[in-house]
Amino acid sequence: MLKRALAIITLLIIGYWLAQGLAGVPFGQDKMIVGRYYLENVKEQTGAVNAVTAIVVNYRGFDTLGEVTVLFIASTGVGALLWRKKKKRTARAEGSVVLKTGTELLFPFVVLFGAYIFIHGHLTPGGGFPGGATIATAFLLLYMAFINYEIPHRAFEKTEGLAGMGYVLVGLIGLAIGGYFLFDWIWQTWNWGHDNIGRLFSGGFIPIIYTLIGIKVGTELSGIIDNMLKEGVSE
Amino acid sequence: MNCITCIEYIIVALMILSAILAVEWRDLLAATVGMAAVSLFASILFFMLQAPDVAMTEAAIGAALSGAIVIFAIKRTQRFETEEEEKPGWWVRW
Amino acid sequence: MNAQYASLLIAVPLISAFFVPLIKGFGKRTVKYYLMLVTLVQTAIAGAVFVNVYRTGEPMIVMAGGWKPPVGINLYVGPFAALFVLIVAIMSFFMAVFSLKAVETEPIDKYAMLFLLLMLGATGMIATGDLFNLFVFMEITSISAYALTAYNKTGEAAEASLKYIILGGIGSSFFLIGVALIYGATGTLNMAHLAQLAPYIDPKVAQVGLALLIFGLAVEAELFPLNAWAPDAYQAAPHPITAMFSAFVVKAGLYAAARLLYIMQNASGWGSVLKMVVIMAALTVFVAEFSALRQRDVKRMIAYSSISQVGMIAFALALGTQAGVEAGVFHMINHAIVKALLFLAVGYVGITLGGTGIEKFSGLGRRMPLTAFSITVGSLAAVGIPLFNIFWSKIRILIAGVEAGYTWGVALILGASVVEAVYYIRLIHTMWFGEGEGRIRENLAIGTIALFLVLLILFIGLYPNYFWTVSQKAGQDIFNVVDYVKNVPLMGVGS
Amino acid sequence: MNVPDISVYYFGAIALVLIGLYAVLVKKNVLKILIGLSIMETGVNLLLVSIGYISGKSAPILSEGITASNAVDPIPQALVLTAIVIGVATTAMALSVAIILYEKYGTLNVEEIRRLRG
Repeated sequence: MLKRALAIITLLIIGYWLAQGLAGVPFGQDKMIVGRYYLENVKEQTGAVNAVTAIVVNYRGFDTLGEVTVLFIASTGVGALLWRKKKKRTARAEGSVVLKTGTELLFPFVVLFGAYIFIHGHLTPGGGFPGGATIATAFLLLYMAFINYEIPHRAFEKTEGLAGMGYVLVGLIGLAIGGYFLFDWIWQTWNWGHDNIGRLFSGGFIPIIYTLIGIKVGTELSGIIDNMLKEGVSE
Repeated sequence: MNCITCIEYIIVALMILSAILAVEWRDLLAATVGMAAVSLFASILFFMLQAPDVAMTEAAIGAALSGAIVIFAIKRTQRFETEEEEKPGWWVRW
Repeated sequence: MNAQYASLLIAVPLISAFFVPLIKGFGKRTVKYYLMLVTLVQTAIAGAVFVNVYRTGEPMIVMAGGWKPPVGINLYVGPFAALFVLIVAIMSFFMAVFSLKAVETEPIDKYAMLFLLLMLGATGMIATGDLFNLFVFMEITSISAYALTAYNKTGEAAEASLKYIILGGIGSSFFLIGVALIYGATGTLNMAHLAQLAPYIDPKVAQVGLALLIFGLAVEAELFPLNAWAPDAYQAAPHPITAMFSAFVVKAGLYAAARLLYIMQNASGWGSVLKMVVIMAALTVFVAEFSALRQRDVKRMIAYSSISQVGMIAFALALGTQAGVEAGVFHMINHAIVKALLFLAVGYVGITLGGTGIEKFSGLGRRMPLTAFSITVGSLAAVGIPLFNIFWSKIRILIAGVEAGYTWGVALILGASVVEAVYYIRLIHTMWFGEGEGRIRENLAIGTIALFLVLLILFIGLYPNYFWTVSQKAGQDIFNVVDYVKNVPLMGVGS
Repeated sequence: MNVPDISVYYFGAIALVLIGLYAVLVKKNVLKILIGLSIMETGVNLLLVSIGYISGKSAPILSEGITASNAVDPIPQALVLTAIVIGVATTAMALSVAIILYEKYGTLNVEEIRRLRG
């Protein structure tokens, strides 16, 4: 009990210290400097209506490349650590009839909804990451409903790699055409879609990149789920 | 104090309550549900803070998927915490 | 050379890592040779960047997406970054060659991807000029490091990795709180812009924020209260990965911490954070040396020695004087060379004789003369004997410490060096005068790398001036924030 | 000793960070520690978003009559998107390490693991 009390006292001290720091950053006040620039120029410079998406993919696209890499590392790492010579699923109970029929019916719609989320990332809230997660949820449903279901591993791994390469390639094309890595060549060099801001065919390379990210995130998260669910069997 | 403020207070209180329960429950499955609840309440707060993108991502990834993978891990290991002795901080010892 | 081409340093390893799933069908050896090829290409690019930066004297600023700095993210490849990116690439190449022999655990394709991404993360941490981008690259480095630590899939490896994950998770959360505070106080994330705005930050916010940032980086930089993961991880990781941890992953963390410290030097409350780092560093040196003394496993002993040297570097970097920073950078280079050599040789012994316990090293001088010779040179250099490279950097750190008024720290480091000498000489004695027979054929490629590193150690030991001028330039790059701000083409946002 | 004046969102965020840290410091079960880390990350994300909030302004989606002058700061939201994904990546990594630990030692209690290692 003594140790626990000690831990709580330490935590309270840390909390007090943090709160003192935070008191210098008042809540609800306008502190924007760079943020103001983004809000004022986002439509002309990127063609996206959703400023968050524009920042994630275009202005701070480098972060997102790193983020995609982090998820790639996680899926690779989980695959490396849970690697066994022979693996199989160990689920014993088949899903109920409701779950099975529901999954069969819903699966295409869930995937479609995920695709909708990432394709419209520059117009509505959402984007590649929630969209990809939705697609992974569809595969999760399949895993839960059917005992013997498995994703096509080789195809998924290759898709994952190709989508990642596609993202870097889009960046490298930007380096070749516009002179900067991850340069938005569709919007700024080719001037495509300038007259339909707020509709689907605008936003420069944002829809392309978000589609690649959505596919990549979907396959990666499904791969993680697959690795988590299967156990190694000794021969 | 208007209505919106009081909803904020209630949601923050619920969020902290589920965090405490998630930490204290011995049954890890229940603790995982508590963790997902923290994420869900946080996602409501994100929505109230005018961040719909973040709210969606947190609900899809933070609540649903990370909850799911924790449950898979529990399925492959054990469900209940064993009795513990008082020796904090295993990970700072050399 | 167009400055934007430095972005290839990030793009090439990334696209190569994504390419691995497509070639994994061709077998294990193909993947390993592919790994060598990619690291060689990376070395070539890094070499070109290095030559360009040192010939023109101008840093290369990569502007991602074509946006000028406070709006977009920039990479700042100045003298320091150019030098260390080159070191990262060369060491990765050596370790890729070493992996040919040292890593047999399946799945090799995943190993290759994680290896490349670890290299990428360290490169990015060194090159980036944006606070949040630094966080992203830190996570790339540390998550691939978690996976590689547990790669051998033994119980020890898993425990070490879990320790690392828990400490790293706490560290990254603290770092992010620090980012939130600093962003809330300034409204920008770009480092050069932060340096301009630093004097106007509320003193309490600056102090808490900076302390949190340093605390978060201390996990990667292996400073005292947060480095409990290091010895376990060093011991349990595959041998090439251990060498990479010691040679550049920890350096990337140290550099990031030093860069942030000096960026914020105009903020009030800066001095107290600096003192905190000096105390943490001194404790690191002290604790690590005394723990090394009672180790029976050579790899773990060298790991502790590496941690204590890292503490010395952190001490030098946090002195707050130009001499200190320059000496710290020089020590970073020397430490990278010496520890890469030691972990390479010890790892080679580990895979040939099946373990790294001290009893395996008995009579190594007769069994594997070349390896034993490399370990001897590395040990003597690590202790700081004159004529070897570390002597020069250590003595400069000590002088800088006395000048900055930290006599107690200098005394501590001197005492620690004596302890270090004791256990290294014990190791050398076991190797050359212990029992042990049976000559073993040594691998040519690994022998060549070891000999190259030995020659480099001796060369720096005899003619330190070439490398000293290079590290002086690199040190000024960290210390001289005014130039740093001037070099980054900030656009006037806000006012 | 003056009590710092902070809003309810900041309070909630700090409370989550501290509860998570408490779990990491005191609990023995590996999965419990990881749940604590995850709660901590949620707290940090909440803190970041609430720092970008500006009272009375709406979401930074510039359609339907919302202009640049009445939108909240978009940068912290973009950062949090990244941070959430990084958090789930760390969690997945940590869980697979925990599974290996359980396979090797048959327990998730860190003290027992230490004892078994000797």
